[in-house]
Amino acid sequence: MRYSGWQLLRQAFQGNRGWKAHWRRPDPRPEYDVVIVGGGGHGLATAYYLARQHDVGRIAVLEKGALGLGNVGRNTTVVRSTYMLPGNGAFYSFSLGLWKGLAQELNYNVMFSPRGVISLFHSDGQRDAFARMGNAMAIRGDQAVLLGRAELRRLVPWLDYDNTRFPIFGALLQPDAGTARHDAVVWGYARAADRLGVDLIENCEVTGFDIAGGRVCAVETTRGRIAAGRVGIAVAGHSSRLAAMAGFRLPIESHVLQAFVTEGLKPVMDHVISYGMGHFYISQSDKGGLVFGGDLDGYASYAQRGNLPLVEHVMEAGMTLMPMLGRARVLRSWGGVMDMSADGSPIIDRAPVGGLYLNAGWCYGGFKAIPGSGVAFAHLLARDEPHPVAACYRLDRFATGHLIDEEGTGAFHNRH
Amino acid sequence: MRIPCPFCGDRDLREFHVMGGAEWLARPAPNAGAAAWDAYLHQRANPAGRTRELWLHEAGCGAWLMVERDTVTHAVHAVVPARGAAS
Amino acid sequence: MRVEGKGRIRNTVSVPFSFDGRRCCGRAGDTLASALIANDIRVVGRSFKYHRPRGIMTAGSEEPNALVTILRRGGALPNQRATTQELFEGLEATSQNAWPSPGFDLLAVNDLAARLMPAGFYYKTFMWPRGAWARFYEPLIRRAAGLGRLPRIADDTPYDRAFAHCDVLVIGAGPAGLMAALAAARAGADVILAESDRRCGGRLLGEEEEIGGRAGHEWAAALEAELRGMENVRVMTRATVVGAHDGGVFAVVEKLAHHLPDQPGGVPLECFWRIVARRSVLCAGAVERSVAFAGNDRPGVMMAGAVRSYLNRFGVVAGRRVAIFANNDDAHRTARDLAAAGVEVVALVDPREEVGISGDYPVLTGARVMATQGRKGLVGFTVATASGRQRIEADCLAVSGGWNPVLHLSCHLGARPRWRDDIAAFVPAPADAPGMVPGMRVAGAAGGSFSTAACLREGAAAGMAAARALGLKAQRPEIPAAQDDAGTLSPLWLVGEGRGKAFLDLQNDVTAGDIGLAVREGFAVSEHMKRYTTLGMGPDQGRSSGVNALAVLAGIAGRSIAETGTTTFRPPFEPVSIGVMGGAGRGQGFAPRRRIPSHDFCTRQGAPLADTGLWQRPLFFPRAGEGNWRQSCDREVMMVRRAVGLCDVSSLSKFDIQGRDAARFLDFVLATRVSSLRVGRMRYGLVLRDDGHVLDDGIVARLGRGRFVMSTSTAAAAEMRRHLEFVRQCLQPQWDVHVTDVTDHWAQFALAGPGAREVLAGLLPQGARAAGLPPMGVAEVRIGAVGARLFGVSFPGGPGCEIAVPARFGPALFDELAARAEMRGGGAFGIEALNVLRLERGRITHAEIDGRVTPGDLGLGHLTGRPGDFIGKAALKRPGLRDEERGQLVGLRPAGAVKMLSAGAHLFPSDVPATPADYQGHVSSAAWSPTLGSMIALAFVRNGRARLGERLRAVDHMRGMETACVICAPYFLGAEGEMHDG
Amino acid sequence: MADLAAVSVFETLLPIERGGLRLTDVAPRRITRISPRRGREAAVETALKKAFSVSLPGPGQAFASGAVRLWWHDEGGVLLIGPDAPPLAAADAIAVDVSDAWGLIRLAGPAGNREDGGNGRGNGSEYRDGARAVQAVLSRLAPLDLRPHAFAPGHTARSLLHNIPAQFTRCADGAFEILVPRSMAGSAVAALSDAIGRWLARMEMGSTSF
Repeated sequence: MRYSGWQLLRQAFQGNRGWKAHWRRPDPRPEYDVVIVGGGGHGLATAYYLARQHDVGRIAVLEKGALGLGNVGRNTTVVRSTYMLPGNGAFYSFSLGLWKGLAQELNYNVMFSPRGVISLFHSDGQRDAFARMGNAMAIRGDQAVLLGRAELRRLVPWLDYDNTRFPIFGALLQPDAGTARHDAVVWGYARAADRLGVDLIENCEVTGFDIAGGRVCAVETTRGRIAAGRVGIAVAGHSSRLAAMAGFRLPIESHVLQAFVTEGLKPVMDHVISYGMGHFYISQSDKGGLVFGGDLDGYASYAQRGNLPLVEHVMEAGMTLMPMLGRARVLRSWGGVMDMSADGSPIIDRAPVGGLYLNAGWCYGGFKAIPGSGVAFAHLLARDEPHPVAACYRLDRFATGHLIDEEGTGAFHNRH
Repeated sequence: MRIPCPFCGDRDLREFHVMGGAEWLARPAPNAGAAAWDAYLHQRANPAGRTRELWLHEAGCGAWLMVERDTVTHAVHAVVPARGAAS
Repeated sequence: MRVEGKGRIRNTVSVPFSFDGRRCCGRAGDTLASALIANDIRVVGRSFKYHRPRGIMTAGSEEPNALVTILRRGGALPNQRATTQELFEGLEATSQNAWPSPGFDLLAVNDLAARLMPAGFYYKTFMWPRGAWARFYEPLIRRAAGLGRLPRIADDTPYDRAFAHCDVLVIGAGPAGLMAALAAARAGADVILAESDRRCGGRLLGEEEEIGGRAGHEWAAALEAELRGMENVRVMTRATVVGAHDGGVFAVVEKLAHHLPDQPGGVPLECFWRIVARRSVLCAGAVERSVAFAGNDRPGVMMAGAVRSYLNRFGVVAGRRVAIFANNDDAHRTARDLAAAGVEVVALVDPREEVGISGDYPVLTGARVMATQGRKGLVGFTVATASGRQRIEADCLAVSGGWNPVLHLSCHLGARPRWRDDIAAFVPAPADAPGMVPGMRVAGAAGGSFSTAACLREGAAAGMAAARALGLKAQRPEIPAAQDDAGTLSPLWLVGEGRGKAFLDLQNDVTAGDIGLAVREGFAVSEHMKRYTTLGMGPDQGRSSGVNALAVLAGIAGRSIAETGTTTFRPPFEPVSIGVMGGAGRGQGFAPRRRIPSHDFCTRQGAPLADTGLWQRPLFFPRAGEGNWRQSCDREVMMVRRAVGLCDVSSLSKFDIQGRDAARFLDFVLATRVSSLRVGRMRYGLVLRDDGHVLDDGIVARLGRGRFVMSTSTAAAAEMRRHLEFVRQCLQPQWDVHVTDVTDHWAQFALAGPGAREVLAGLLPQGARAAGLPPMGVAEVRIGAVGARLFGVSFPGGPGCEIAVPARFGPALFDELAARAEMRGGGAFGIEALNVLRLERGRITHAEIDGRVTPGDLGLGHLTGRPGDFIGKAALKRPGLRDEERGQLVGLRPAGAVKMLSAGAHLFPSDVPATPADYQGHVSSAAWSPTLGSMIALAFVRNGRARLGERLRAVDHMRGMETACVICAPYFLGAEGEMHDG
Repeated sequence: MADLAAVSVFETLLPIERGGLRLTDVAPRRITRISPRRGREAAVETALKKAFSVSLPGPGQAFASGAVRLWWHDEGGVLLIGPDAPPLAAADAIAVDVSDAWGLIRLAGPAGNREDGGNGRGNGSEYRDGARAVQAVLSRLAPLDLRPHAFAPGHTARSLLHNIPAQFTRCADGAFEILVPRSMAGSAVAALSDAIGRWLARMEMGSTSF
């Protein structure tokens, strides 16, 4: 059933009885041509593009819980391509392009809102670093504007320009970046993939791999053994656990990233704003809650929750940057499990086991990468060779020294 | 979260800096080869459960500590000086 | 209206206040809600989506409807609960989310179009034409959504914050909490009792019942006084425990001045407590839940327990003709108390067949309310019974579907609550279940024991157990007699009969019909249902609607409630202002300032200061007639080149490194060899990370056989300190080496330029000594009685040296040197000029060392070819770090009409369009050199060292500039080897 | 060339007196970090005992005799505050002059400080009691357990003063001596004054909390 205003009108007169389930609940078949482990944003997008753009036969997505309740269900929904290094620039620019037409492609309002992402800087040195990134973006066709202090003040007058600890020098603005509704992205891709025949199988946790002759031939799950020609792992946050089941280690540590939302407020903030001298970024959801986050807690964690010192640092950063926030009240706090890679960039590559493929290492940039990652991982699964935009995201780049270290903080997993 | 520092006693999380997994302690010999160095610098066990990490009591006694803790429950099982701890 | 002779706020002092501009009067001790009820104000706001009129529903912080904006001197506070806002003289409150007024709201039209706006409708439309969502639909939806308005003015409210430690934290001071605190305190434990109300007592404050033969609320007041008198008890009222965190850490928000017109003497509005407790007892009580029936959201429909509280505690009732609709015996007490107070009870409707209560009011058994009437306030309702339907006139309907234990804190570390059929409610998981808060016990209604006697018993037991767990000897305190029958209940979640919206989440306007739709669309898992319908995502976080909704969902999806399970409980338990948690960061509080010794000199000279990390350093020293920074900077550069300049470099890190193995230690830490350094000499060195990239550069001076001082950059100070200690303690624990951070101990000043030695000679008694210091030499000298160190190097390069004295003498030495320099046509210079001077000599800073460069990229690969292990050596062998396609440090000069060069520009061949494929590198630093009369820059260019003399194009879209330029050696004055001259 | 004038750490910042709470500059003449070599602790202790009759403090210990203070400082060493360092054989210990790296603030409560360092339970009813006022002010800045039985006189701890690294030592009279980095002296005094202000405002309002 196609969604539209007319459909809403028609169904309204039948008491909204006619709406169907977004996706079927099939039982797992004994065998699939491609099995994707992980029913989050990347797993579902991969399944959709695999079915849409390639011809690989039967596809299944296995999700240990319910679709979309992992990291995709708990991020701060920012979509941008403010990356500098060539390896990242090409990929995130490609992904941003897909966002712009995603609602029409999926026939589902993912609420992509290009409201502008403002990255503040607080020194001449930081301005030059942001200029270098802005130029990299402009040269590859992304929109980027370097705002001086006065221009920024006209755009966002209520920041604390005068007595904040680190004076605001200006900002890099990406006008066509912004936010999207995370749940809608999950349900949109799931519905579209289901309509193309992909089996979305929930409550089906992978407990092991059946590897024969160096090649994976099946996955063991809580709902039985499922044979597979190829298996793609897209379980960001738990990549190391799946890798361990297949007998190898990854250059990844799992870390908690806390996020917060306030009570609903009338419109007060139109952009996504990130602070340059402390870990703090914020935007306002359509329902009026201010959604914001900060940095990792620093210690490894799978607990989807963090502790008070980081909470207080984020609140203090928010208050020094925009003192009006003091009266807004935090309604809820939660945490995601971040796949922190050793150089801060993702991995879309073959695994050291035949027929097994990796989509991991997204740190906290996973949400904005969903469409691009789906296309790139589908291409790799279908053709056993990397998609051009993701060619640099090799697993062996750490051993060969072809790092993609956007922050320049080195081989410390919790510093990207 | 509270960390029982062997020098300073029970202390608040905000006094500490975390370097990462205890793999950092087992630095290979210079000629140990690319695979050994790749494992040392990048590969991590990263278990969901009991793990060992290197913490610095930065705002306290300045000691590097080996912290044995659980990455799912956040329980802290043992904290010993990293100096001389088995990697 | 007020009921004479009722209420425990004895004093009748009248308190004027205003609501939406209307002048009213309440009484001292009222909440805003009880005062509004006293003034018969029924509509207090409009609902989120359908903008239906809403009235006060509860008497606690779980209130979904009465969210108002309180105007305070500092600015408006949105989303405050009228039910917990204590009334004060002159309080001004306004309703929210209604325009022009709660009485008449234009957006109420949504209620009519409700069919067109089922749950999740916005996912199915607003997609055409492309881009219309962001430009047209979204702004409309955003304006309609959201409750309160956040004023765009700085929140300068004073906030407080503190840490506290105790043996036992008791959460909630009802009958269970008071007994728990008493039992633990008598055993000698150090107890904190936290209660969110202004006084202890919990449910007792709103009930007519006795404990130990006296009125329950008086018993509570007496026990509170006893506890306050005990040395080892701290009673915190108006304090809500909002989060349980790892390690026994609890977050508590204490309200200090919300009940006062303003903040006398700057008293903080709230205090954010971080309490560390070895044991905790959760006595947070329970919250009454409603029943879903058509029209259950009209103003006048309230919770039965709340009607009792308003009557017994505040002496007010929200109607003249009150009816009760409840599936449990507890709610019958409302009928009893109302009748006893002379208020007309028009009906008691109970779905159960037999009911053990009677009074002089009609009791309808086996009956359910199926519809209500009254647009802006209840006027009547329709009851469905086996024998047919009956309409009853009433202006207040007290509803109860039973009680939900307030178990949230027990789940903050991941535990999931358990369903109990006997009380039809979720209770905390057992203490040893995974994810339960270590050391937390639960007592009383929070654990599902609803009778007062049970609360007293369990509280005492939990308090004793907590004390015993700490090794204290505890005896059971004497338990007073109390009402011991919680009565029975038969679950009723949804009244099937009746058309119209049966609300489950009054805040986000989610009806039972929406849950049916969610299940039809496949969202039958509780977490999916919540996200699709937004149930429980409003300010009350589903506190009063969550369990009902799960029960309705379970019914529709054909599963048990236990199987359906709850969604996750997350901190904070109650909304917490960002101000109380982050107020300390406002303005300058976010990070400390570090001052250099010449700070006062700079302010006297009017030098603007800028942050380098936490340090404040002068940009330039403006002189009369200089209009902008460039004029001052150029003058300062020429001053150094021609005469002498003075610059405070105290912010650079300085590490005192001593021990028998100090030289080996430095050989291991630095890529450069140091052990071959003679005493009295210095050497420039690179410090790498073990992944082969440059962490920092610096200079090592050898003062003795096992005595060194290493100076590295301001920017990487913290990381360098951690790295040195990691090597010392973890990688080479066997070596005898001692590292002390002496950055703040030494004031260090650079004297640069031809006149430098002359200025210094006058100061040092051994004048000749200064002149005779060889380049890269170091000497311990004296200035008068003060021990000093003289370094034969100058960061800006060229002739010069650095002098260091203990910081207490810094200001005096700087003044003296500045005066002497000025006499010779020189003077102080700032970091703008310092940047130009170092660029002229090709000296690198963290503009070049951006964490991604190797020694080879910097042209210093030869330093790392030495034998012996050092940090970073092995990783450097990796092909990716050696291929010549990497960017190499070179110089750039303009070579065409455009003379400007800018840091951050990207480099391309001069005759090719600027596309990523043709990227050749980037400009890391650029500045105007008055010495050379030209812009000069450092850059990283692919295979740059092999392309000297080649022309490139610097493209800077950010500044709208393109500059033809030519590659040259990465220094513009002096020779290549001069990197380390004296 | 006349001798260079010295500028004390808290030149224009201290003393501060508010509501009976006093912040004063202890201004020690000398601070030396003594880092005993492994296995030579006994020798260092003998030298210190001979010079100042003070033994070598273990973790968390702060000894004082007269104007001499000897505080445990970090994993690798102790601080001798006040006198010049005694002649220590290089083979026994490394001694580094850090006199100007630190400022030493004394925070004392209102007159009538009770010798017992407060009654130990920290409820604020009589805030006038010096030790409890000092404890309440510092509990607004440092994440330490400052209750007298957990932080007795003669105990020392390095921790945070809001966001400034600092070392806290409780004196016999319930006052505290706080070591802060010299370059952050201004920020430290500002943080302490702000905490005193917040505490006094609560007390003026008669809040019985603490």
